[in-house]
Amino acid sequence: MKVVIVGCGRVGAVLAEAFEKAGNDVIILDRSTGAFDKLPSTFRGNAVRGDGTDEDVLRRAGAQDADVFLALTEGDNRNVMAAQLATEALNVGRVLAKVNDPVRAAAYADLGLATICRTNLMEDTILGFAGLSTAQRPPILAPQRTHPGGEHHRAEAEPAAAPSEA
Amino acid sequence: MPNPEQTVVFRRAVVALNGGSSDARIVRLAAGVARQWKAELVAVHVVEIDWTQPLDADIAGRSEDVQRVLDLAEETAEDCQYKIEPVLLQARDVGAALVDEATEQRADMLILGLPYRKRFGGDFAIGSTIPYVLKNAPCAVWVVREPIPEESA
Amino acid sequence: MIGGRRPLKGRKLADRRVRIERPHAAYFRWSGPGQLTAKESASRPTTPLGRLWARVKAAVIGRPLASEDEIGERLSKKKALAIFSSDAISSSAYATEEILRVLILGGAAALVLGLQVSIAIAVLLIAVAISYRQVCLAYPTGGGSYSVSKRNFGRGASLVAASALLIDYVMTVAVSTSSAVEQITSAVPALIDERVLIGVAAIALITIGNLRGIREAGNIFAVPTYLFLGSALLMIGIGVYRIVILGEHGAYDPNQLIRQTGETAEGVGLLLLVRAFAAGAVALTGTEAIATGVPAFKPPEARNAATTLAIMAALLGTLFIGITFVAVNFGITHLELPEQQTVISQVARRTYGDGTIPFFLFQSFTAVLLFLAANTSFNAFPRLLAILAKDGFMPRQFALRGDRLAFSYGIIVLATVAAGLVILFRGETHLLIPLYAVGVFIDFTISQAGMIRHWLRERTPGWRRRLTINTFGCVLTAIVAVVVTTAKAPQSLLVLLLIPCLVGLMRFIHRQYDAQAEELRVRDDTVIAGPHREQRVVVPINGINRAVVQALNFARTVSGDVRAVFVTDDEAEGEELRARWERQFPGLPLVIVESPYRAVVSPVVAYLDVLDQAWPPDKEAPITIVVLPEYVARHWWDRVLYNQTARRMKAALVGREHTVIADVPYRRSH
Amino acid sequence: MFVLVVGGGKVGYYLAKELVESGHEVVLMEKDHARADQIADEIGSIVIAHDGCEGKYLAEAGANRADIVAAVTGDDEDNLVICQMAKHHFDVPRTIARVNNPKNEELFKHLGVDELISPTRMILGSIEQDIPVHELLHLGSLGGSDLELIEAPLLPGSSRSRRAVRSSRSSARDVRSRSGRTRSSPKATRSSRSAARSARRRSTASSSGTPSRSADALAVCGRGVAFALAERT
Repeated sequence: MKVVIVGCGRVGAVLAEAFEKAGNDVIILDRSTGAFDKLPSTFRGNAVRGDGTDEDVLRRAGAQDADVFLALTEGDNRNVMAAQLATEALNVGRVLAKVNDPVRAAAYADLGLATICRTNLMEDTILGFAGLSTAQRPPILAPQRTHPGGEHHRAEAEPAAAPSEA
Repeated sequence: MPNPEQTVVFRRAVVALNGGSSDARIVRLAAGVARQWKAELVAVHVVEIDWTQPLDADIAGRSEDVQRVLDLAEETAEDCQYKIEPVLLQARDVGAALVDEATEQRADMLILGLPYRKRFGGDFAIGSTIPYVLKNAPCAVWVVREPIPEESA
Repeated sequence: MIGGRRPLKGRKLADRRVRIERPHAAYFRWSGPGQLTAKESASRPTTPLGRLWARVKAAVIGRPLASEDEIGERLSKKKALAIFSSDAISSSAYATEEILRVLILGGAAALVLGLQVSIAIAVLLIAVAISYRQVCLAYPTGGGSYSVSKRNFGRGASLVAASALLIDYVMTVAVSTSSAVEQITSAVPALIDERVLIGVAAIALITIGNLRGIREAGNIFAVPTYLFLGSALLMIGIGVYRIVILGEHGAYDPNQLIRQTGETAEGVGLLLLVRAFAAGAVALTGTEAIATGVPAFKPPEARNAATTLAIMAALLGTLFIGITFVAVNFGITHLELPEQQTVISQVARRTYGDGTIPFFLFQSFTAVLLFLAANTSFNAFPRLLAILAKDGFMPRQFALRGDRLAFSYGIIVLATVAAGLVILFRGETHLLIPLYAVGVFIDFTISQAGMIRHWLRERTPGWRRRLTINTFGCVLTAIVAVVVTTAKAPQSLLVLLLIPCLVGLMRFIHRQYDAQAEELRVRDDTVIAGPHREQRVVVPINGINRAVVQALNFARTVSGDVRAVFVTDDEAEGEELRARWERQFPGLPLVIVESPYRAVVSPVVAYLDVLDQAWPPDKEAPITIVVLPEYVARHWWDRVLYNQTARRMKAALVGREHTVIADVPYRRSH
Repeated sequence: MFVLVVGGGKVGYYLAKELVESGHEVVLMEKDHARADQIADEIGSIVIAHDGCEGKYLAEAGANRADIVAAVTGDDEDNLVICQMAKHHFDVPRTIARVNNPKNEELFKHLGVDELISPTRMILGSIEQDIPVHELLHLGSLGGSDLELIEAPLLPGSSRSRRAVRSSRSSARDVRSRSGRTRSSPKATRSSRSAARSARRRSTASSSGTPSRSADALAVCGRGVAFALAERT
C-alpha cells in the first residue's frame, strides 16, 4: 500500500513510522528538512522536502495513485488543499485532511472530504473524561457526498467512505 | 450661578450613552454644566450592527431595551430640569458613528462615560471606542470615569 | 428615509450610520421591562370637540401638569405663618363686630364690656393654641382632627370630626368672602347692591385659581398677610396712642344705637355676655390649620410648626384685643343706616381719616386677606375630601387629581356650596356667623379628646403635664362648644343636624364601596384558569349588509353556536331573506321572528328567554353573547339616523343575567 | 451589493476602497491587527481584524448574506478554502480567488471557484504579448514570491472561461490599451477610472446578444490598474 503523508510533525512522523513498520510504502513531505529529524533513523521510507500543496512537488515525490493520503500539516487550509489536490489530480483512493477549525472540518466533510478535527476530538474526549455528555461525533468526519472532482473515480471514493464511518 | 467671567465650556454637546450605569451620571453632569450657558445637549446611543445584518436592518427601532436607554436619558435630563435631544444610530463601529454624529451636529463637546466593570476582577475596560473618539473627534472630549465602588476598592 | 431609518455617511470613505426615528418617543417612555409611561401627548384628546374643550380648559386653568411636577416646597416659618394663619388672623376683621352686634342689645353700658369679652376669648385662644402645640409635636405627619381622632377613637369620632371640618371649611369660604365684600362696600358704599355678585365672582376667581393649582402661592399669600398685619398693628398703635395719650374718646350715642337696632336696650345680663362671647369665638376659627399642615414645614417640622402656632396666636390675640379696645373707646359699633359699615372699617376711618389713602389701602388689604382666608379652605377642603375618598367615605372622584394636580372635584363642590350660601344669606356675614364656629369647637373638642387618649396610651416623657394641658383644652373647648351652640340657637342646631347627616352619608358610601369590593374580590391564592362556561351567540340582524356580515364573522370566532335573529312584521320579507340567507350563509341558523305587533326589541329579548329555558336545567347556564352590528356614522350630526334600535336593545339587555353585549361597529374604511 | 474581501494586502485594500467608492457595501478581513488598524484608519470601519479562513469569523463577517466573496490573500490554499467555504457553506453566489501558482488554476476552477485572478499568469501573458516593461505599474508584491501584481486583464484564449467573462474580456483589453497610453501615474489613475467607466459601458453593450444578457460589468480600478470582471446577476 502506498501511503502519502504531508506534514512531518509529531503525528506525521509517528504515523510514517507505523505505516512503514506495517510494511507499507511511505512517502512523507514537509517544507523543512528539519522536520524529518523527528523520524527514527531506521526510517526507510521516502522523505521529500517540498510544499504539499504543489501538484508538481507531489507528482515528483510519487504521490500519484497512492492508496492513502494524509494531510497533517499545521495549516488547515494547506491540508485541505493538499487533500483536494490528491483527490482531484493525483487519483488517490483514500484521503484524509486534518482540519482543526470545527466549522471547516464539518464543511469539508459535507463537501466530500474526510476530515479529522483535533478540536472536536479533544473536546469530546475531555468532556467524556469529565463525565459530561458529548456531541457523539465520529472521530473522523466522513465525506457526506462525492467530492466535486471525484466523479471520475467514484468507485474508489466510496469504499474510502465506508471504513471511516465505522 | 452663571458667571460671565467664566469661559463657556460648550455650546452643544453630544452625550454618548452606552446603556450602562454611567449614562445617568454623564447626563446629569452634562445637564448641570449646560444649564450655565443654556447649551444644547444631544444624547446619542449607537447600536452596533454586526456584519451578518445589513446596516439599515430594522433592529434598534424595535428593541425596547435600546429605546429605554434614550428614554432613561431623557428622563434623567428632565429630573435635572433640562432638555436633551435623543438620537438613535445604527452603525458598524460606535466610535466612528459618535465622531461622525458629533461632526454633523456641530458639537463642541463629546462626553463619554467609562463604567467600572465588576466582572473579571473589576477594572475599567477602555475598549476601542474611547481611544477612537479621543483620536478622531472634531471637538473636545470628556471621558467621565465612574468611581470605584467601595467594597472592591 | 425608509421605515424611519435615515442612512448617513461619515467622514471616512466607508463609515456609514443609520439614524433611527423613534415612533414611540412622542407618546411613551419605556421605563422598565414591559412598562411604559405615557407622556402628555398620549393623553391629548384626538377628537376635534375634545381638542376644543382641552384648549378652553388650558386657557382657563393652564396646561396639564405631570404628577412629578408637584412642588414639594417646604415652608419657612415666615411663609408658613402667612399661608396658614390668613384664616385665623382674618377673623379679627369680623370677630369684634360680632361681639358688638350682640352687646348692642344691652345698650351703651354693655358695649363697653366688649373689651372684657374679647380678653376672655383671647384667653381661650391661648388655651387652644397651647393645646394645639401638643398636637403639632405629637403628630408631625399632620394632625388634622380627622387623623388624630381616627387614630385614637376610630371611625365614629373621626367621621364626626371630618363632617364638622367639612362644614367649617365651607363656612370659612362663605364668611370670609362675605366679610371681604363688606369691607369693600364699607369703603365704597356705591357697591352695596352688588355685594352678592361680587362675592360669587370672588369665589369663582378663587376657584379658577385653585383649579390652576396655585401651589407657588407662598409669596402671593405672604404679601397681603404681612401688609394687613402691618397696617392693622399701625392702626391699633395710632388708636391706642390717641386714646391713652391724647385721651380721645368717643361715647356711644344711645339714639344712634336705637336707630341701629330698632329696639331699646334690654340691660346687661349674663346671657348677653355669654352670647357675645359665643359670637366672638369665631376669632378662633382657623387656629387648627397649622397643626394640619405640619409636614409642609422645613425641618424640624414639629418644632417650627409649634413656634409658628405660638406666633400666630400672639398676633391674633393682639389684633383682636387691640381692635376691640380701639372700637369700644371710640364708641364704634356697626352701622346699618344710613350706610352699612363694618366695625373695622370705621376703626380704620377713625384712625387713618375718612377717604384717605391709608384708609383705602387698609380696607383693600383686609379684603384681600379675607379672600386669601377663603382660599385656605380651597386647599384644605379638597384634601380632606381626598383623604376621606381614599378611606372609602366619599366618592372616589374626590381622590383624583385634575390636570393641574388639584383635587378638581372637591374644589368645585366647595365653590358651589359656598357660593350657594353667599347667595342664600345675601352676602351678610353676621347672618352666616351663627352657623360658623360651631363646627370649629366640636372639632377642637374631638381632637383634644384624641390627644388625651394619645397621652394616656403613649406615656412619653412629660406626658402628665401634656395630658393636663390637653384635658384643660378639651374641657374648655367642650364648654365653649356647648355655649356657642346654645347661644347661637336655633341656627347652630342646623349644623348639629347636618353633622349626623354627613356622617350617615359617609357611612353609607363606605358600606357601598365595601360591599362592591367584597363582591369583586378575588382570592389572592387562586390561579385563574380559562373559561369553563359554554358560550353561544345571538346576532339580531336587520337584513344582509356589510355591518351584519362583519358582526356574523366576529360571532363565529367567539363560539360555534351562532344564530341570527331577524324580527319582521312582513312575512314575505322574511321568506325573501331566508332564501337569500341560505344561499349566502349556508349552515348558519337563522331564526325569523314574526312580530305582528311591530315590536323589535322585545321579541328578541323574549327569544333569548326561550333559549335560556330550553337549556338543560342540570347544566350550568351558558353565557349568551348578543352581538349587535352597528353602523358608525361619519359625522356626529347624522348619528341620530342610525343605531336607535341597537341602543334600545342594549338598554333592554344591560341588566340581563348571563348575557354579554358586544358591539361590532362597521366603519367606513376611508 | 455586499462584497466580502478577505486579505488586506494591496489588492484587498484597493479593491475594498474602489468598491466602497462605487457605492457597494464592503467588509474586509485582515488577520494582522496592525494592518487592519491601518486600513480602518484610512477607509473607515469596515475592517474585521480576524482570520478569514476561520469559519466562525466568516460567519461573523456576514458571509451568509454576501453577494461576492473575494479571497485575495497571498496564500493559494487560504484563498481556495475561503472560496470553498463561502460557496458551499455560506451559499455565496459568486466567489473570486487570487491564484499565485498558475498550476492551481485548474484545481480552483474545478473545485468551484467562480473567478480567478492570477497575477502570475497575467505577467506571463504580458510578457508573451511583449508589452514594454516600463508601462507596467507596480501594484503590490505577492507574499512569498518575487512576483508583482501590475494589472488584471482577463486573458484571451482561456477555453474554459464562461461567456460572461468573455464578454468583458474584450473590454478589459480596451482598458489596458487605454491606460497603457498614459505615462504619469496620477493621470493614470484618472484616466484608468474613466477607462473603467467606459469599460463598464462597453461590456454591457458587448454582453448584449450573448446568452447571459443580464451580465453587468464590475469595473475596479486602482492606482493605474484596471480590473474588469464580468459578473452575472
